[in-house]
Amino acid sequence: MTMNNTGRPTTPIHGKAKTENETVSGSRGLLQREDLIFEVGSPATTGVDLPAPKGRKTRLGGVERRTQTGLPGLSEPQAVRHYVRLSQRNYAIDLGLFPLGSCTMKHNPRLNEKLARLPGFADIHPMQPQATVQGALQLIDELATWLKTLTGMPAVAMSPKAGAHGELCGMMSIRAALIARGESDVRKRVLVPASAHGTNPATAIQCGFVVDEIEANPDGRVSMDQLREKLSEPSDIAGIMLTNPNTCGLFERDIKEIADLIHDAGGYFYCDGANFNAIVGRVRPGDLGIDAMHINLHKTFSTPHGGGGPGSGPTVLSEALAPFAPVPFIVKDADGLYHLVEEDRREAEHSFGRLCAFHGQMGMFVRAISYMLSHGADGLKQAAEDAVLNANYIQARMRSVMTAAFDGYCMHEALFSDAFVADGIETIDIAKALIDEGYHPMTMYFPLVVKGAMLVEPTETESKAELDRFCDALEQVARRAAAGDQSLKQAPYFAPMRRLDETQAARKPVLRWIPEAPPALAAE
Amino acid sequence: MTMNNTGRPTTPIHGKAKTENETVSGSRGLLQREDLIFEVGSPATTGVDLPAPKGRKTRLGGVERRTQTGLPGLSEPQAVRHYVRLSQRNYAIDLGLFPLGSCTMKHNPRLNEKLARLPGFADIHPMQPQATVQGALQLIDELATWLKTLTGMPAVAMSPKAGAHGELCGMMSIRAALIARGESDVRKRVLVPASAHGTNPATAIQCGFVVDEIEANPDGRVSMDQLREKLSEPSDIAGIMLTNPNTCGLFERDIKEIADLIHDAGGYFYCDGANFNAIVGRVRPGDLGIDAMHINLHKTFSTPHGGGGPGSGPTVLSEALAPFAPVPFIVKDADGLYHLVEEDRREAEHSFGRLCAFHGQMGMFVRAISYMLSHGADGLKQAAEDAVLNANYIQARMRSVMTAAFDGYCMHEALFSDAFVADGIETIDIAKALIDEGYHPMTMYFPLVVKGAMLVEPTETESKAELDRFCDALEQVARRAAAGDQSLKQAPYFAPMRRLDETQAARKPVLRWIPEAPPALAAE
Amino acid sequence: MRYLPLTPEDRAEMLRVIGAPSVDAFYEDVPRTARLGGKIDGLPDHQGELAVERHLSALAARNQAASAGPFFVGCGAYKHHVPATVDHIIQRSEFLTTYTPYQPEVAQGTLQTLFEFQTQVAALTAMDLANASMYDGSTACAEAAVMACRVTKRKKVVLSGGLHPHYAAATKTLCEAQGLDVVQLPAAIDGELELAGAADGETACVIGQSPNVFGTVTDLTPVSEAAHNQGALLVSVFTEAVSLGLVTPPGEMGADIAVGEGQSIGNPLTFGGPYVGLFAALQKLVRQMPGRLCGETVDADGARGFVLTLSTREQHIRRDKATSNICTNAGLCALAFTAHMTLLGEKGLAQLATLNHEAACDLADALEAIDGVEIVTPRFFNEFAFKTPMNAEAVLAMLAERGILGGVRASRLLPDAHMDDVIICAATECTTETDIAAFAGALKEIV
Amino acid sequence: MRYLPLTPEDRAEMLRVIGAPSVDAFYEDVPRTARLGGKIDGLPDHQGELAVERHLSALAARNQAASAGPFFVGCGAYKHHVPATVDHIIQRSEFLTTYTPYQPEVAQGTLQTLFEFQTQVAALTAMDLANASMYDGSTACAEAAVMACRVTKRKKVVLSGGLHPHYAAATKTLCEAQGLDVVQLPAAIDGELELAGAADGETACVIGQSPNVFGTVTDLTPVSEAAHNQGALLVSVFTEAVSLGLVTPPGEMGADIAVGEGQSIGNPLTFGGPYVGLFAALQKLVRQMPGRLCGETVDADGARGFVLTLSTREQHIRRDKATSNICTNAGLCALAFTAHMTLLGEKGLAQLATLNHEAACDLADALEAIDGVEIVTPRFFNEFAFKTPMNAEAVLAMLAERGILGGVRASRLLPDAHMDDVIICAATECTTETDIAAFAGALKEIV
Ligand SMILES: Cc1ncc(COP(=O)(O)O)c(C=O)c1O
Ligand SMILES: Cc1ncc(COP(=O)(O)O)c(C=O)c1O
Repeated sequence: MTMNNTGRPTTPIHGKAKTENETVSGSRGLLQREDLIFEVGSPATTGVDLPAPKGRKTRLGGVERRTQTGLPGLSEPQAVRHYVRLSQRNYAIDLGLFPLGSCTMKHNPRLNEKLARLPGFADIHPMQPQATVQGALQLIDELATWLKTLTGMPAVAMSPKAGAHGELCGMMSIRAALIARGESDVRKRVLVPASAHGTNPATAIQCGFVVDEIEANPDGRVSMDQLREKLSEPSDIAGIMLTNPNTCGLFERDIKEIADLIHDAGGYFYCDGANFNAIVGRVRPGDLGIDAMHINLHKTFSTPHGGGGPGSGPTVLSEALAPFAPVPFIVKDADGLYHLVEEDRREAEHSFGRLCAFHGQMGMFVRAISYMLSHGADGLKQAAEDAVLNANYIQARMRSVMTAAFDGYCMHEALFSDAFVADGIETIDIAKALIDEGYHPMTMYFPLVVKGAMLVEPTETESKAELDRFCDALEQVARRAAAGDQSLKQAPYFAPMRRLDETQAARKPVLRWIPEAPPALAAE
Repeated sequence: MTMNNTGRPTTPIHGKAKTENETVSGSRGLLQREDLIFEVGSPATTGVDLPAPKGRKTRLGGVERRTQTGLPGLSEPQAVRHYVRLSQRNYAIDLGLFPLGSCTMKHNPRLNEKLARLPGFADIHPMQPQATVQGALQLIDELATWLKTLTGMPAVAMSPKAGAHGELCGMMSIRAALIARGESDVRKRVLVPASAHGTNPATAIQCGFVVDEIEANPDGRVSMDQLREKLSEPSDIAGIMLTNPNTCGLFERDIKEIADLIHDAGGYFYCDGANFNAIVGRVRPGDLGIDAMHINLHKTFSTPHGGGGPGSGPTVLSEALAPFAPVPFIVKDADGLYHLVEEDRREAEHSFGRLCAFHGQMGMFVRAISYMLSHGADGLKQAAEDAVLNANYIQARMRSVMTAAFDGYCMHEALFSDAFVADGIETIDIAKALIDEGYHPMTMYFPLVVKGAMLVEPTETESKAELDRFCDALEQVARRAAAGDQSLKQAPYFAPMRRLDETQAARKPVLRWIPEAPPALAAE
Repeated sequence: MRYLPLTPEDRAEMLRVIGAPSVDAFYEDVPRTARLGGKIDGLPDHQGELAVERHLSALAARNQAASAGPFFVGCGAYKHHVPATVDHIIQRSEFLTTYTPYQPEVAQGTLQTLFEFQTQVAALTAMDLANASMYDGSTACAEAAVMACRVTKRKKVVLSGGLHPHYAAATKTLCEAQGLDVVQLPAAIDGELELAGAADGETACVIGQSPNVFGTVTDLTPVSEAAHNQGALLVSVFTEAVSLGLVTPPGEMGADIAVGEGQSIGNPLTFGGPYVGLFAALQKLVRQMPGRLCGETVDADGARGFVLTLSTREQHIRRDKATSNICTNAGLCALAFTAHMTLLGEKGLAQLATLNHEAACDLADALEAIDGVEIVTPRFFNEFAFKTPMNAEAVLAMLAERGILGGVRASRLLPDAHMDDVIICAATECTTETDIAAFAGALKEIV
Repeated sequence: MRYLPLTPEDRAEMLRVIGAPSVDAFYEDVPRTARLGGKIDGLPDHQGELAVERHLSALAARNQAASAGPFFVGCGAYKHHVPATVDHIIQRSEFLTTYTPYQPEVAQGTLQTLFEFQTQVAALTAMDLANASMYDGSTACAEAAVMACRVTKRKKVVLSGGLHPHYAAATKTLCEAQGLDVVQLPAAIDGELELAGAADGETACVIGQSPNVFGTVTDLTPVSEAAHNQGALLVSVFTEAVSLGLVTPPGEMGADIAVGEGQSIGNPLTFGGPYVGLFAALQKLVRQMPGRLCGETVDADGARGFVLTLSTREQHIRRDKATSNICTNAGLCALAFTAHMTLLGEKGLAQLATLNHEAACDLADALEAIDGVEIVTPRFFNEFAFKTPMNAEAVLAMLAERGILGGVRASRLLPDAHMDDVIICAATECTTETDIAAFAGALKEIV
């Protein structure tokens, strides 16, 4: 999820707190200094040993590289150190609670990593004869069955490469359905709540729709009055994009009515499933009137986030949208063999086409099915309940010191506003102070409907002891914020780096290494 | 190698430098607090899922466990965090230069880790039919060939599990040879230089010999005069245990004469091969008159040290000792198949017997042969030369600020004494100050023949840049030590922990966790 | 359940603190009729590691691994050797289990490697700068097309006849949804230069590929000149990143945007994903680029550090004004790419590229020697197309029966191109002389 | 060479700084006649990863992996499932590439896990305390014998007829070298209690095993009582650590020293090594224990920390007065053990042990049903011996031809025991009903 949605990058107070007793090496105890590879290595060396080329005449027809890359090659010992040293400057789930709201940063089982590396999965080519990859096709089919069963939806498109790509898949399907109805030119308006994740409006636009924003109620849910009003003249309605549980961490209690209203208006219901983790096994989106929903395997089903991906966003579709699903998809034949439908013709004549090359994020599929089989139907439900329980526990423990954005229980994440914070202190100061306490901050300034929002999602893989330790730390930071403790403004103090200057980075962008950056490379 | 050989454990100056601004969580930035598993988990929980037992009646005949272990089971997320957090409190080769003299802490290639995990190596049983493990037997035979070729020795015993175990193997062979000569009761005296590693005298004793210590010359080598003198009455001489290159990092230039003298005296020459890395490809121990030598695969041939093992100590033997080699060993039959000789009879009638169960450290063998094949004859020689070059570079750069123990070039490690250090400052203070600079200290107080010894072994896998960075830091620490900078006495300041109290640990040993340690469990 | 730390006692105590009777209370907003009682049926209960491992290992065993025999399949994904070090690095907890680096003070590991990645991609493509990765090559291509339309404020995109058909399809999908016109030139083995004539005053960009899907390498300089004369951009595509070590890179051919697939460097085949999309452009286009950008800055102590920057292009700040809807990208695959590239360096990559080319040349020699077989790719790097006297699908099936994976039939990618007798095959540093001999021998028998 | 960072320029510059003409100068002390010119011959030059991987993979492919088919081999090493987490942990750079924790300020990771390991081993064996590991079970057994002699100042060691023959051999080797007398009782499937009668006034210790090499479990209490009456110690041995979850542990039988093999928990078979020796003893014997000990203390700030302690027992301090010559032990295997044990906990271990026992019982039922086959182990945990009407070696060979690894013939371990018709076989949680059926079916055909 997103940081500092106000679009106001941080500028630290400079030079105020220079760490004293510097070392000669630039390292400090176990924290190792590590420069850029361009400063460590040279283009003349390499960290691989390859047989010498034979020097036979080429068949390149002269289409050869003329310039040098100048890229350094580090010996293996240097390369290993480079990355191991840098890795220790990262926070990670394996180090502690990672309460980024809307990101579902849960434990990533190593069994899944191991299985994804079996040669039978990692070393097969997407275009080799289908008879030689029947196991892979079966695995995708099994995963699809799990997803359809858990969501209660009849169809699923497996190729989307992340959540936002799944949104694209869903909205493209809606577009195709509207085309089939001959209404695509008129039905261009998509309703998107103000609380929606940035990818929702962005996706609508990518698919050629126009975005019409709906406000939230004081209780953090869609304003039904406004919704009815916006649907009063429905002829141009393409549909709605709604997150449920929503980005305030609340279940849209009127969701069925919303679905009915949208359908009556001739539109379709896209549900952003990023928060599916809260309800797995407790309710099926298919029972709520949803037409399309993406599932972030890298959230709900624990495929590692990897510092920014890869993800995987299979998208379930209703009967109404299923015919328009993208290619490829897998069909099981009478003889029990599987085959891929790769072209939008015949079996896929209504398909809106292809979203990307090949068949989706196989590596993530293996991890996700391994996670599902390990949990089973019982474990997945328990996981959802524990995720919600953990969030409510944090909300309950923090209520007295922080301002809960809304009354009542939350789902998988607890949302707070900065109302309790003294003037001059901001949400970001609380975030940076948490870093000193050994925690990754929660999601800040999102959702936009709450001022100075702090969205805390612990997930189910935290023990009570870890939750208490986190709450104790957060509580004390919150008290300091309420008291206007100015030392917060310079936090963090104990991280590998002090607060970074995002304003300068954006003003004169330096986006690649150059011996010394000529002004030419700073964007105008 | 060994620390603080003076046997005088460190006692820190207590409470002098309490780190201020504590956190609530006990973590500091990325450095996570982590308690003992017994404080984190409970015996009622487990981090594994196993099928439920059928509850069938047992065939244990009542020989059942009556007491509880009380051992906690951590859920997988808790367990992963426990170890990942703790790991970040370790220094490692992958983080930086690890100059422990006599330990040869070189880069551990990940290729070797990968290959050692192939099911064909990691998932085979030592007692399954030999027809089903021909590849494993061939690998051991290939490794043996490399070792024999590199050392110029006719035989090698593969089963020793570490260097000291290899010493046991060599000295047992010598003992067996003496028995065969009917002289084992008289020939009990083994000459061991004062500079020898502790395992040498300890091994001699373990094999029922008596240790007779020889001094070193002022130039750091065996005193030939004293050697001759000790051999003047040779009837009780069993042999000599000599390290070469020796623990002062010097080549014993009289080694051939030493060998001749020992042999003339009717004894055998055991060479401690821990420092073989310095001479691989430049000289073969077999050409120096050596009868037995262990090779630390976990030093010279890069199998990871793993925080204290496992190691592997194959021991090469001369013609004179070969017949007495331990079982098992591998024989290649006419038909090209391999078989194991497991009993000390027939083919092995003179064998001194068995050192341990099964066939040696297969996991280390795979890593070592992978390392050898990767380097090849050319690379191994280059590695030895670079190791020696790196050590001499450090010696040259430090000469002006530290006291080199001896004149002239060194081999793979540079030895310094504490002569340059101001009164009140000790070798250990220099060591701890290096920790603040981001380095693991060198070997301290060893070898014993040099006062306040500091033994620095960089190995060949360090770049010049890393060496310079280390020398810059060491130089400045050395200057502070020479100037008597008292702040050194409280170092380290930046490590995960301040200086630890070894005296208290030894005075009232607490060797296991107990809810609160009853005095009963502190050793009298 | 081994992944769930809460004990029954914990749950009870927590409910007490919350003041909730049971977890059901948290689900009261769920419409009654939609609440599920009990477990979802049709799905098994939880299983231990051993059971899960057995099931998935059995599925894996039903696939033929590339390393298991002679292997020549390419067309956008390539079998290369990845140093063991790379996999060790990407499995580091601190890289594997962290999020997009939104909090730079505790994400310098990810950020510095991204900065190095961007620099490597820019240098390899000979472009000014690159972003922090896209999903894969095909989606990068689609994003490049719509970006070109934003930049030029035009609506027409022209695709060469040698552009990977999946890339073309993904581009069409996105463009058409945005009301942009896509012109697809007819499939052609050596037709990239036809793009030169295809650009007109309405054209936002022409998209050419080298090496193209048939393996043909082409100097696109004439195309960029023609395009630029019309005020259009050249988007230069590659699917085999290793080729950049030997073949003329986009920046040397006047490309305005270079996109490609990075799988070949650092990443396994994995049946098509996850891969890593490379996206590079000219400096002047930076504010129209999609995806994340990592930039250099300083911290409060004045120390050099890195942050995500120019995010006013992105969905999380600009929402419906964003340049793209991408959020999660291909972080860990980008790390694998940069780690492998850091080991290779210029020297290693050049050598690797040469080995690939020589293997392909040896393969071509061996296949050419078979009568009836004709190499139809005029200039190539490590991949080329050849004609067989028989139907390609049948040939590949017979090869597969012999344990040889002989390539991709053109008809699978281009059903309408009437190329039923064309096979596209690739060779890499993993291809041995024995593999080549086996392929040629078997093919000889078959045709 | 990829592992060597120095460039030719570096080497030249460094020689200049040193003031040496060439590296040859450093080798001047080597006797002229022994100096090698050029490379050592008979050995190949360096190779790339791919080549090395191909060679070793080919060797690996010539071994039959335990997981590849029905597998029942035991006798001191056991096929168990190790959670993937364990391997991830031991591959952490900070654990894998560090040394023995001599500098505690930067080794708390290793030290705290050792402290936890020692506590786990003590609790599992029901002894007061344990050391930080030995090479393996057999060397731990040998060290226990000589330690008992030091403690009692006696010279006689008695070995049971059920002690693993490799353990017995290793113990004899070490004892005899030190002039100690070893009495080996005749091989016996159910003879552990005969140790009771074997202890006399000269006896330093009696060494018994449960489960023993034939799988027989025995309550050694009568043995410890008899030994103690004679002033001798009981050394209680086990080779299957998982049995400690179900079978009477050494501490409950009056053992003074408990030694065993820890491979079963956390460590793969790896053809016999590296494994991890477990060594536990009574508190009063601590100063006579071999090997490293980790103890709790505080740092200068008063914070709890851990250090290696009581090192005055060890070779690096006491040299020829040391209790043992061991230096490097089995650190990483001990880490694997403690990590796996931390996942299991008491609950998981008990369940695992029960599954092992039940699998063995099922196997026994299936084999007993075959006429001519007789189970000769009276009481067992997960391993037992059975008689076949044919020569055991032949039977095992025929089973192997059918892809079944059926166990170990007693005659391989005890050539003189006239047990040519005895096979020792084990079952674990990895043994499936199909495996058992396959074994029984094949055996039925054979005999
Ligand atoms: C609510 C919501 N919707 C959509 C997304 C986009 O998913 P992805 O990052 O996988 O594209 C996210 C992820 O941050 C999200 O939190
Ligand atoms: C000189 C010397 N000899 C022997 C040994 C013992 O080797 P190991 O620790 O493998 O038993 C060492 C290891 O530290 C050593 O440095």
